[in-house]
Amino acid sequence: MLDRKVKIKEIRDLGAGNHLLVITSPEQARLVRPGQFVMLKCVEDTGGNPLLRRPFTIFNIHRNARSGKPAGLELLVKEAGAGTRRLVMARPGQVLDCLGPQGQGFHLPPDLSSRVATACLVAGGVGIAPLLLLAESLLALRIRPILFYGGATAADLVLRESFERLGIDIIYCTEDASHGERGLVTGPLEQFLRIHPRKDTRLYACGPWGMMRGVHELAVGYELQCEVSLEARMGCGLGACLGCVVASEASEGRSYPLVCQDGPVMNSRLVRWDIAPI
Amino acid sequence: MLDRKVKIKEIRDLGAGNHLLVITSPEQARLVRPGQFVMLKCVEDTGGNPLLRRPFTIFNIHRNARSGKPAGLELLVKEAGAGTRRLVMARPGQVLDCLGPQGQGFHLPPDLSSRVATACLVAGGVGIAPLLLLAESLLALRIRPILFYGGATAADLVLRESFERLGIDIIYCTEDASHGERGLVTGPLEQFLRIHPRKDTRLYACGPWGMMRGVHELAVGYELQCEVSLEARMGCGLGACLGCVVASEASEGRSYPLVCQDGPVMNSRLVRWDIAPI
Amino acid sequence: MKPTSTDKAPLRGPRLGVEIAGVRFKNPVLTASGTFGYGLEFAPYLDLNAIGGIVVKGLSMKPIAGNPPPRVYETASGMLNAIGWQNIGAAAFVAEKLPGLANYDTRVIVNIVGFELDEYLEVARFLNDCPGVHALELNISCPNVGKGGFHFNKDPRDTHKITAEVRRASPRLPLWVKLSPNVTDIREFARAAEEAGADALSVINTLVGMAIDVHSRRPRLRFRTGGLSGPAIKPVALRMVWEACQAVRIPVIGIGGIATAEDALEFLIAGARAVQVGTANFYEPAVSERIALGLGEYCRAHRIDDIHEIIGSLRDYE
Amino acid sequence: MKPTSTDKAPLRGPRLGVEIAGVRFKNPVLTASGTFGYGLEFAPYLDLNAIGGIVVKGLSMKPIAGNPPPRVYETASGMLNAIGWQNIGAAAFVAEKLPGLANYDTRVIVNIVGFELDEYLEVARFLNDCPGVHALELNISCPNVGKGGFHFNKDPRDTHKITAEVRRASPRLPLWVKLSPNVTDIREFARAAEEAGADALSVINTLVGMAIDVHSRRPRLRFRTGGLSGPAIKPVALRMVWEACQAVRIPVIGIGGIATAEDALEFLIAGARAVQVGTANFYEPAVSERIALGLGEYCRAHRIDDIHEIIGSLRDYE
Ligand SMILES: Cc1cc2nc3c(=O)[nH]c(=O)nc-3n(C[C@H](O)[C@H](O)[C@H](O)COP(=O)(O)OP(=O)(O)OC[C@H]3O[C@@H](n4cnc5c(N)ncnc54)[C@H](O)[C@@H]3O)c2cc1C
Ligand SMILES: Cc1cc2nc3c(=O)[nH]c(=O)nc-3n(C[C@H](O)[C@H](O)[C@H](O)COP(=O)(O)OP(=O)(O)OC[C@H]3O[C@@H](n4cnc5c(N)ncnc54)[C@H](O)[C@@H]3O)c2cc1C
Ligand SMILES: Cc1cc2nc3c(=O)[nH]c(=O)nc-3n(C[C@H](O)[C@H](O)[C@H](O)COP(=O)(O)O)c2cc1C
Ligand SMILES: Cc1cc2nc3c(=O)[nH]c(=O)nc-3n(C[C@H](O)[C@H](O)[C@H](O)COP(=O)(O)O)c2cc1C
Ligand code: FES
Ligand code: FES
Repeated sequence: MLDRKVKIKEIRDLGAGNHLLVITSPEQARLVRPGQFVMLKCVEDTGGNPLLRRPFTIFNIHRNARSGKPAGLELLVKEAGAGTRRLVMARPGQVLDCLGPQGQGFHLPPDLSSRVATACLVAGGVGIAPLLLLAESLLALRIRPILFYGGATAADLVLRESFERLGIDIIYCTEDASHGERGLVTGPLEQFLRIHPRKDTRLYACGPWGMMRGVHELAVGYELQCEVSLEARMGCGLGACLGCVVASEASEGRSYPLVCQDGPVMNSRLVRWDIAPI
Repeated sequence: MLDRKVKIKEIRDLGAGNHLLVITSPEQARLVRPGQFVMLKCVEDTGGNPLLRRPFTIFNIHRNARSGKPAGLELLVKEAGAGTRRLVMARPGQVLDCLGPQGQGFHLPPDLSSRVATACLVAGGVGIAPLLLLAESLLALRIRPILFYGGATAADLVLRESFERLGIDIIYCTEDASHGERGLVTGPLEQFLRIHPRKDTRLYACGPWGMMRGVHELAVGYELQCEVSLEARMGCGLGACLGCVVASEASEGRSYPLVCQDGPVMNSRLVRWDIAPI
Repeated sequence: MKPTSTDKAPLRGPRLGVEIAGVRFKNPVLTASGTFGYGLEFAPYLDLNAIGGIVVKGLSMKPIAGNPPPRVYETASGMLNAIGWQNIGAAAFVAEKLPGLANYDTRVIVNIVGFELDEYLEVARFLNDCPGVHALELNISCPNVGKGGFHFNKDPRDTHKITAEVRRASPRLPLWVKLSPNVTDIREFARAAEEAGADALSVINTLVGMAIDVHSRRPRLRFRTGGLSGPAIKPVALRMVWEACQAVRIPVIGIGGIATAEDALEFLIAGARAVQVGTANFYEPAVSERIALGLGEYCRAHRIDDIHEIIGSLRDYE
Repeated sequence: MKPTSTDKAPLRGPRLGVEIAGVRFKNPVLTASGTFGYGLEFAPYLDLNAIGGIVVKGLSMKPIAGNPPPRVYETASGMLNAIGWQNIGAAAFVAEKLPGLANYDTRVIVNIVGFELDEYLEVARFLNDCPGVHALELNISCPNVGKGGFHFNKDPRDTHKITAEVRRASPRLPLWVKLSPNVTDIREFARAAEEAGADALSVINTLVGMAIDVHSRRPRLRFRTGGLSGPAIKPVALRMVWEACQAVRIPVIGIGGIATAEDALEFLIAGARAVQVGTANFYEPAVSERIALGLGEYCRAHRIDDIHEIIGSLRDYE
């Protein structure tokens, strides 16, 4: 809801194209809810290429070392094309246009623990981004998070320390078995659900479309609720262009909710998984 | 004639938007003749904005401090718009696409001193760029250069030391009288020509169109030869786009010579001064 | 009420107001349909009172769901879109959005769309009676729907017909006709709309374009083609605005790639009475306010008292 | 002689050769008329043997002086030009340039221009007898001359007429017709040219655009309008190539904003038999060679043996 010029405080190369981008913006940091995102571009690119801002989930709130007060945002940026390349090649001190926090985050009513005991957080690669703030909120609500974190190879499993520090259960898996179990993350998830057939488990997923679809199908199979954090190409990130839709099972007239406004987090049952939005 | 990826060695801010850009490129440096230019852009801008390369006169040959051998090029870049801004904001180490040296330089046959005793070099602002190498060549040919150097204000008279070091006569003038005489550079030039009415004087001018036109008119009035270093918007800098023409008095079919190939230095009498090329 | 040089100049600087078909705009900077939502989405980012007007997203009588995704794709200095006229319908707009817009001192123009002529007439009739709507903009040029719409901009006779009919259906409201750039000669369409009673022309809508993912070998948009907008199209838009201005006497509103005050000035100098800012709103939500301010600065710097001194002031080389 | 999958694959990798009207090109990467001079200008910067062909600057029978400057202006991801057909004339080309080009193992296509039909016919007749010319490209679409030329691309009947006449005037040479994008429906022009005997279509020439200096209030080009080229127009070009490919059976050569192997692949996937690289030559003189290499790399990475597997392979969403 705020459009601010913000300074880059730090950029940390995490390997495999991933970078942690820390920006200074106390005002925006104070407003963040888990699952929200910002729209970013370098100020000097205005009118140039890339033309449009790019969406990034807020990975963490950066806090003042002494006061502990919100001082900025931590973002996880994976190089995917020209837009992300510009951002990860920027240097500390450089100024970004930053719009946000935008969108609906995860559904976290104060009484959630009366319905949910265990939360399975499922991430693929940079899909990990919304899950740290979510895990912290769940812990605060006294719901037990378990993280299922998959990637093609060990290098894709970034920022593991942040989660390990929370002391939660984590199941890693990689397609090449370089870290954790071999295979897709839906494998261990299904195993877990089979062994713990409890209705007070809830699923939260973020990652590639196919992975989220798999988690959704498990949710349907095990009759569990599931929230997914969606991606779509965005023109504006603020509800104006109608470019970022996802096809939905919902009733007529709302068959194309906006990822930037109605999402990015949505109930997986509202999504039409046969129509990928990218 | 060479297209090379070159590194920026140094960028020196000279004030008033002017910068001295030093690039490493021994191969290109060895080929330079006074009055030639290069076409530049930052490699990472390829396909972005600015799209086209920008032309810059070779101000000086950068020499290896110990061996004295050509090591690179020194360019004077004045910020004028988006393209020059990108260049002056670049940092040492950054890589540029550099095409050149391009074009016809000044006409400097070995026997020039048999016809020319005094050379009036007339510069307006960054129009000073081609005149250092010219002055050095003239001195080597034992022709006496006198520099008439004008600008709006003192800050526009950049790199004066380079000329003062040569020990040649220099007449400065500024419109606000902040350095040297008050007024346009054509004033002192005319005075000089009036006082020294010799046919073995030759004029060399580079600067804004109106200034060069004025010098040309003096050349006509005093029946002297005059070479001007022209500017035109360039698409390619290598004779392919036919975009950089200047209107010419020459015979049919050659009524539009190319600044990049037939110039940038041309006999002022071949130019149609009523049709500005920019 | 075109201001003349005898008007009393406000102390604060140049007069930027313009008039189009009897409606006064405090400055010539409007936002383009489909790029500014229903207006209120942008209230957090700029002062809506600072701009001349808002052209809202194309409305049909019944809500339209639009095209399945992907709907947008970025190209060099531009973007492709194939939204497919998704909108909440005119009745919902009037009930839910218009009251909010009424809180602002700016003009509201409603862009109207339809698959068939009758649908256009229905929504035009409906809006004719809605206070708070200051003009209609007839979108006959949207390339992103399977049928209808676009074909009214393939032959000037069709443009004439739909303009005349909508004109009759909505007698109270000034009628702007928005033209497509995907034609051989925009002047023919400009004249057809003028003859049929259009009060102003909006020039241009998007150019039809396409992009392909070379790895999946599929179009980047599910609709295959989409409308190209943004700085990339500005030269084409400016040329067409200039041509349209030569061809008709009614005001022309310039649209296409405008992102700075300089861009807006190019269109005004070419003859546009006002401009609309489109795609730039997406990456710089406050851009329209900034452009309006920039026009004032330009006038002050060039000692221009009234923006009308600029409009249509293109000079030739000596 | 379209290669089939039974052809013996050369050991060195994918087959990139294509054939257009009986003429074989070693790869589908050509350079576009007016952006590569007479070819030899680029010999210092790339290996001319590495590209499929060179389309030389538009030639008329007599030399043409062209338009007064300024002739070019940069725009967002594009450029405007109004060169005005400056060229040395066909006879000088044949005497001075063609012998040099003959030293290279690449194809030479001559783009021809004229103010009147007769001038086109004269140059077509003249070139018909010149060895070393492999095809003619009929430019009926240049927007940058006061009269002539362009009007053959405003009505498909004119396109038909000039194509048929040039076809007769130059029976030996394959005839490519280069179409303008400044039309309502390029398919009509594509069909007209095909019916009149064109062997191939070159799609597209430049879009007509304009830019204004807001300080002097003059057009940036002395000719006022100019042709827009470069990455900015790629989406429009790609859409038109795709449309033309649906409309005709003769080969289509894709042109417009191509600057990388990916760009070229988009056009091939859309159905183009070959591509021409234009404006990119100006800022990256070796780009055409790089694109030809890039096509080979793409094929290897995607295990494609023959470029024909890519041509026209656009898929739809499931
Ligand atoms: C709500 C939301 C949150 C996101 N959070 C993160 C995050 O925390 N960290 C992160 O690294 N990435 C995140 N993304 C994805 C990120 O926005 C894209 O990777 C980025 O926009 C690609 O831009 P580009 O110019 O580098 O690549 P492009 O050149 O535009 O495209 C490169 C590839 O990325 C795909 N792509 C392009 N745009 C998007 C998009 N908007 N969403 C997804 N894929 C896209 C393209 O299809 C293409 O395959 C998020 C996306 C959304 C919608
Ligand atoms: C042969 C030649 C040698 C030159 N040498 C030098 C030099 O040594 N130092 C230096 O600072 N500049 C030099 N210039 C001018 C320099 O190339 C331009 O200032 C530059 O191209 C402007 O680019 P831009 O993107 O910054 O400005 P733009 O945004 O393109 O334009 C800003 C202003 O500069 C003018 N301009 C644009 N292109 C050119 C051009 N090609 N030539 C002249 N004016 C232009 C425009 O009309 C406009 O008023 C030379 C030009 C030529 C043709
Ligand atoms: C996402 C998007 C949606 C649009 N929707 C509409 C619309 O509903 N009605 C309309 O007349 N034009 C619509 N347009 C066209 C714009 O109003 C404008 O004419 C065009 O984008 C060119 O201007 P620009 O380059 O400034 O964006 C839309 C454009 C975009 C980018
Ligand atoms: C400076 C310039 C000169 C051109 N001259 C010609 C020409 O003589 N004949 C012609 O058919 N096309 C000419 N063209 C058009 C190009 O061949 C090509 O169709 C167009 O530029 C689009 O391709 P691009 O975007 O890759 O440049 C010219 C283009 C430019 C930029
Ligand atoms: S990104 Fe524009 S509406 Fe969602
Ligand atoms: S700049 Fe292209 S021919 Fe001179």
